[in-house]
Amino acid sequence: MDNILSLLALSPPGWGGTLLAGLWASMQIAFGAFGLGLVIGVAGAYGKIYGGPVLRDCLAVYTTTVRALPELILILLLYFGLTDLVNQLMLAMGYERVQISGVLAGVLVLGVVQGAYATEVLRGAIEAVPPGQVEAARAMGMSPVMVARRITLPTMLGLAVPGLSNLWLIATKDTALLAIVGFAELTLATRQAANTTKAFFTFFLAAGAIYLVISILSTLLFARLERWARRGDPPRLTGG
Amino acid sequence: ETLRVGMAPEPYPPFASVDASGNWTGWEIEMMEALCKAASYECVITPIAWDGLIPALNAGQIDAIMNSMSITPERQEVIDFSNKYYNTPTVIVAAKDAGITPDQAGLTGKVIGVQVSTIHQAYVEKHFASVAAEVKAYQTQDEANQDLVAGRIDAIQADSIALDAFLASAEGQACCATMGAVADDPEVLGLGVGVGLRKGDEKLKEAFNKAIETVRADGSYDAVTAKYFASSIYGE
Amino acid sequence: MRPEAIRVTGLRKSFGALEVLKGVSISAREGDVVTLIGGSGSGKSTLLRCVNFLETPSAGQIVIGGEEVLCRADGRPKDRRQIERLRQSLGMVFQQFNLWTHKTVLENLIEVPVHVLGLPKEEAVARARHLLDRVGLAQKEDAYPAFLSGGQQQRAAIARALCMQPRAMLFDEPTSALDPELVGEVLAVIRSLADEGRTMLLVTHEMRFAREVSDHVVYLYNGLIEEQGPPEQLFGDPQSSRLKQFLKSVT
Amino acid sequence: MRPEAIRVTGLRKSFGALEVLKGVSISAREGDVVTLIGGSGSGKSTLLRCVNFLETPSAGQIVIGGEEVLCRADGRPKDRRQIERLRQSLGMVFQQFNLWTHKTVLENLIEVPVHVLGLPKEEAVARARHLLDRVGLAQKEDAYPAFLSGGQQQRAAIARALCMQPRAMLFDEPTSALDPELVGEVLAVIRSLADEGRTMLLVTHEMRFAREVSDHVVYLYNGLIEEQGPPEQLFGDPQSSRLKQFLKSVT
Amino acid sequence: MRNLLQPHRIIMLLIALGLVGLIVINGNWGWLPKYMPMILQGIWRTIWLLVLSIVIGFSLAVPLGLAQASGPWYLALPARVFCTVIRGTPLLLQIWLLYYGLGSLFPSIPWIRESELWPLLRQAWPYALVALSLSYAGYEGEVMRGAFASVPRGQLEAARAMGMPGRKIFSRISLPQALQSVLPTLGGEAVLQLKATPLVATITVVEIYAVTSRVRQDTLIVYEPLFLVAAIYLVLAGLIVLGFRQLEGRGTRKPA
Ligand SMILES: Nc1ncnc2c1ncn2[C@@H]1O[C@H](COP(=O)(O)OP(=O)(O)OP(=O)(O)O)[C@@H](O)[C@H]1O
Ligand SMILES: Nc1ncnc2c1ncn2[C@@H]1O[C@H](COP(=O)(O)OP(=O)(O)OP(=O)(O)O)[C@@H](O)[C@H]1O
Ligand SMILES: [Mg+2]
Ligand SMILES: [Mg+2]
Repeated sequence: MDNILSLLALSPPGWGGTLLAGLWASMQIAFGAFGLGLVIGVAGAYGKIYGGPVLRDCLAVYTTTVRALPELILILLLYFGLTDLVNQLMLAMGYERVQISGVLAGVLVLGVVQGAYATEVLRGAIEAVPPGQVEAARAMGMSPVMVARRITLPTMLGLAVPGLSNLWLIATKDTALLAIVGFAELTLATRQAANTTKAFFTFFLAAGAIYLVISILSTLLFARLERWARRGDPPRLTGG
Repeated sequence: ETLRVGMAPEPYPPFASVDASGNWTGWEIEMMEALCKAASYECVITPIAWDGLIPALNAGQIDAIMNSMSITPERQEVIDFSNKYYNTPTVIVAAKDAGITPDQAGLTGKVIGVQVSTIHQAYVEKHFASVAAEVKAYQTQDEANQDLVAGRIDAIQADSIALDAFLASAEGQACCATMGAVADDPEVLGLGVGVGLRKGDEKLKEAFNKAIETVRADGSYDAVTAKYFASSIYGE
Repeated sequence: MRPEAIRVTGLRKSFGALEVLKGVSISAREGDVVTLIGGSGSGKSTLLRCVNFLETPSAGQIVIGGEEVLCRADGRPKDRRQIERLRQSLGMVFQQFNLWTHKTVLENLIEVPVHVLGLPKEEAVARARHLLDRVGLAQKEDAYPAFLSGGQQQRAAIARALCMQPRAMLFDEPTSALDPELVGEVLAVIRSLADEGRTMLLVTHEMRFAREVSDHVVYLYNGLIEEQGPPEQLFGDPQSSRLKQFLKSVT
Repeated sequence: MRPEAIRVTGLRKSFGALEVLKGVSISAREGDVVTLIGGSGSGKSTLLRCVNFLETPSAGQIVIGGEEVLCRADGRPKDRRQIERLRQSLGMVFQQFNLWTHKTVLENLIEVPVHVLGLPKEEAVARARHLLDRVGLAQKEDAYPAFLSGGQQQRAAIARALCMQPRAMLFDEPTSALDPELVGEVLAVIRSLADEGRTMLLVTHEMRFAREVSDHVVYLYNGLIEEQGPPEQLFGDPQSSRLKQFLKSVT
Repeated sequence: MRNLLQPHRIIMLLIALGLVGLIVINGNWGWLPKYMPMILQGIWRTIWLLVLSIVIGFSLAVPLGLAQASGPWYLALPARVFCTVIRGTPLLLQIWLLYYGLGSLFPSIPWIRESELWPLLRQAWPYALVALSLSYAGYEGEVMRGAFASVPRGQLEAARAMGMPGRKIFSRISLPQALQSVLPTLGGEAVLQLKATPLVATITVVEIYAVTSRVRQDTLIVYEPLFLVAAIYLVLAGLIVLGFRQLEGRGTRKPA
């Protein structure tokens, strides 16, 4: 027991600090990716609903391929493939190589992945907003942007929250994939600790516990958000 | 001039690993510092997974790889190498009483574990796969060691030095022992470990080759080695 | 003579191959209560929705408060801004109320005044409270719409439309989604609006009510005006056999 | 004298602190059509739902076809089997139809006869086809409920209840979820059931219809029977001022 | 599919075909024949892992969902905990814990190597299958909970009102309706499960993704194997989607 505690101590030679630093890094990436995904998702959802046929088809290609491919393949293709392509172009044109930081690339790539899922979640939610809600707003002279901001988005929130909550949890876990670009997030920190100390069980369980806490906390937060978003929903019907 | 050197963040003691405070330690780290000093470069470690090292080098995200990467003909098709800076024998480790010998006869019907995409995997696939029951590829050497202890595999093949620490541990001592070195096959096992460089980066290649000679000559190579190993690991 | 609040001339509207309105002209002077009646599918809702451009007319001219709605050649509005501005002067009340479910009654009322018209919040709240009081919902300002009865929701929706201080009100069957017991309270509110001289364009199936409040009644049949006139004349002495038939079937 | 089909004595039902039924007794002999009327929230649905134990009464006695429902001290039924058996003798028709959406009309009808009552499938199908024919849905036996109009769904639901050959039918506002135009077809089916002498317990807002088909009308007010009697008496000469008020408001 | 022949779609198709053609012609595909057997084996392994884990996982998910939606607390609570833990921790950790965690216990129980089970415990695929199945069960248990809870009350009440016993209501009304309502979700989740299978490479189960990484490592060709595996996953995902659409289509009970 003492042994385990000293392994998990916050300051070196304990690895607790490293794990927490990894956690912090994971959270930053997850926040970034989730946020970017939301932005892409809102734009994508509106594009899918109101866009022209070309835009809609492009978005369909985007969401289906991105959701069908394992994230690892996407990261490899986008991170290495794209930077390689860009650099070859730059070199061909006589410029220096550009440097894209692994973290930025990670956020971008995971954000693009999250965006594909968010597009679908938000599209479903937006389409479920009763048309009368939007019509009432239009009939009173609101501009389309204002209708989206003040009516559609708040109304669909209650429906979108469960899907978004899942996406957030995926984001926190997908950061593990950034190990490939050498980013020291929680999973990698766990493996380093476990491999160095050989205390595999201890560290895997510790990481599992950390993830579980994150996930339970987020679930609670999202549940609160949902309750707030659904504050105007009718009381659940009883009787038949 | 700064140089971005790619290292896999998965620990590979005693060559390279990250300690609890996040510092890189190990023979290869100190050797890198010595080489860079000799070549007057400012070297910065860029962690990239083993999988991504060569793509990253070619994509220009790093300038050199110093991660115990053996010089093999296949790798030489896509990247260049400096001369070797170490070379160690390849051994088979198995349960003490298994009665395994490091050749085809001894490994017939056995399950062999190796680290994925290493020269050892290539060697085992080439020489033993036809007779062995199965060849299992692990992401890290540690995981292969774990499974040897658990008894899921009968033997592992790896770098003798990389296995020293394992064999010295309580677990390792309890279960396993070296069964000897495998027969050499330079085509697979390569010509030792060199610094991986982008193709055509002759300037850097020259600089590293010179630096390796320098550190060998001025005694700093031996000084670093003495901190980690009982004998020289440069190879003959 | 009072100025014209709404004038519609030669309005046509098709959905695909189906021509729903085949050239309808109506006009309402300020203070007029004009009622549209007609069978199901005759185009009453479509006409009302064209007036504030929730549907884009296929042809025809619409003039609101003397200002003509500018249209492109294909009938689509030229200037989105103009449409938005004109809509702000028309208070629309829907059959399904369409109160915003995520806002309380008070928030529903002040939404447009504050966020679109730029009224200071206190002023909007004061105005909203006054209106809620008037429609008998003073107690309910903090309730969410889902917790109100249908009649209360419709009264809140009327208050919401009034809160923009519109030039005219448009009602599309404001009572037909209500239980029979709740119809009365909504009709009472509309009647009081008529009494105070508000311009209103009203679609309703409540013939007795239409007769009572209207200045002018229009009977639509199959996308055309079959007959129109003052209520006493239209209900008391209908000319068209279709109108006679219709009046018989609904009473 | 015909035997008693349903008897309810001193029924009370509370939801939490709210007492919805405050001691109601009614009885229907075989072949009787008993109609419950009353304002919204007066407890009509609750009473009906108690009869076949969709709600557990807080107190009171329920006797179906001479068999008393056995209850524990806390009012919960003693014998689940008995409840299931008694329910099979009561055909319930809901306001919202509640046809099973994953089954065709025919499958809906034969579900309980085949899988609960153990009737051979061919026999059940024959019986179901006969009933569908009778309610005018012979063409629709392979349609899924979602493809039917409200009136057709309600008629299918009636046929489904009949297909169990129940001792009595319970209707809870069977037409109030329907568009006015579809009400007639459902009422016609119910009327024909009344004509053939089926026992029925009926909640409805259609006063004219109630007057026409009922043997006995019960007016509930606030969880109590305010007035009851034959329809001519209740509608023609109401005694209670509340009933008078109620009848005025709904016609 | 129906309107594939609109002009812009033709252009998009041409662009896609052009890209594919470019990759096929310009790429270095010399390695393909040599690795073909491994690739086929990898695909096969991916497929059976996927199908078996979905079947096992789903048969666990139904009771898990039911317990949470309408079970007594002593069933609902453990089910809830199971789903939370599975959903709350990365699958990679679960696989590791199961494989290496159990493995680290083996040396201290010597008789296990003599037992009947040893040939199974010694392999890696049983752990992979168990881990994947439990994971699927965890996620789908949650989905099924929602599905059971959202079967309209009236549907159940109608069944009760007609005297159906509880078990019959479950098997003939709730379950079919819940299944019908989750089919679209399940399709999406099956694609997610497909994407989760590469993780078993960490415990030496060589499925298609591991095969292509192997190719990449062996040949040091970076992109062509990635393109190949991407194409394979796209096809597999497409098959899953089509398969589920077929299932959904069979039970069209709603007006289009
Ligand atoms: N968005 C639409 N697309 C296609 N057809 C439509 C649309 N809106 C209305 N219609 C059709 O136009 C016709 C007139 O509809 P409208 O709603 O104006 O009738 P109404 O007079 O209001 O009838 P009701 O009394 O039933 O409300 C109907 O046949 C209807 O089906
Ligand atoms: N499950 C329940 N939980 C709490 N209260 C309930 C429940 N079911 C009914 N009530 C309340 O019981 C009262 C009577 O309801 P009931 O549905 O019996 O009325 P009703 O006479 O059928 O009215 P309506 O004509 O509106 O259908 C109402 O105040 C209702 O809110
Ligand atoms: Mg209308
Ligand atoms: Mg009721």
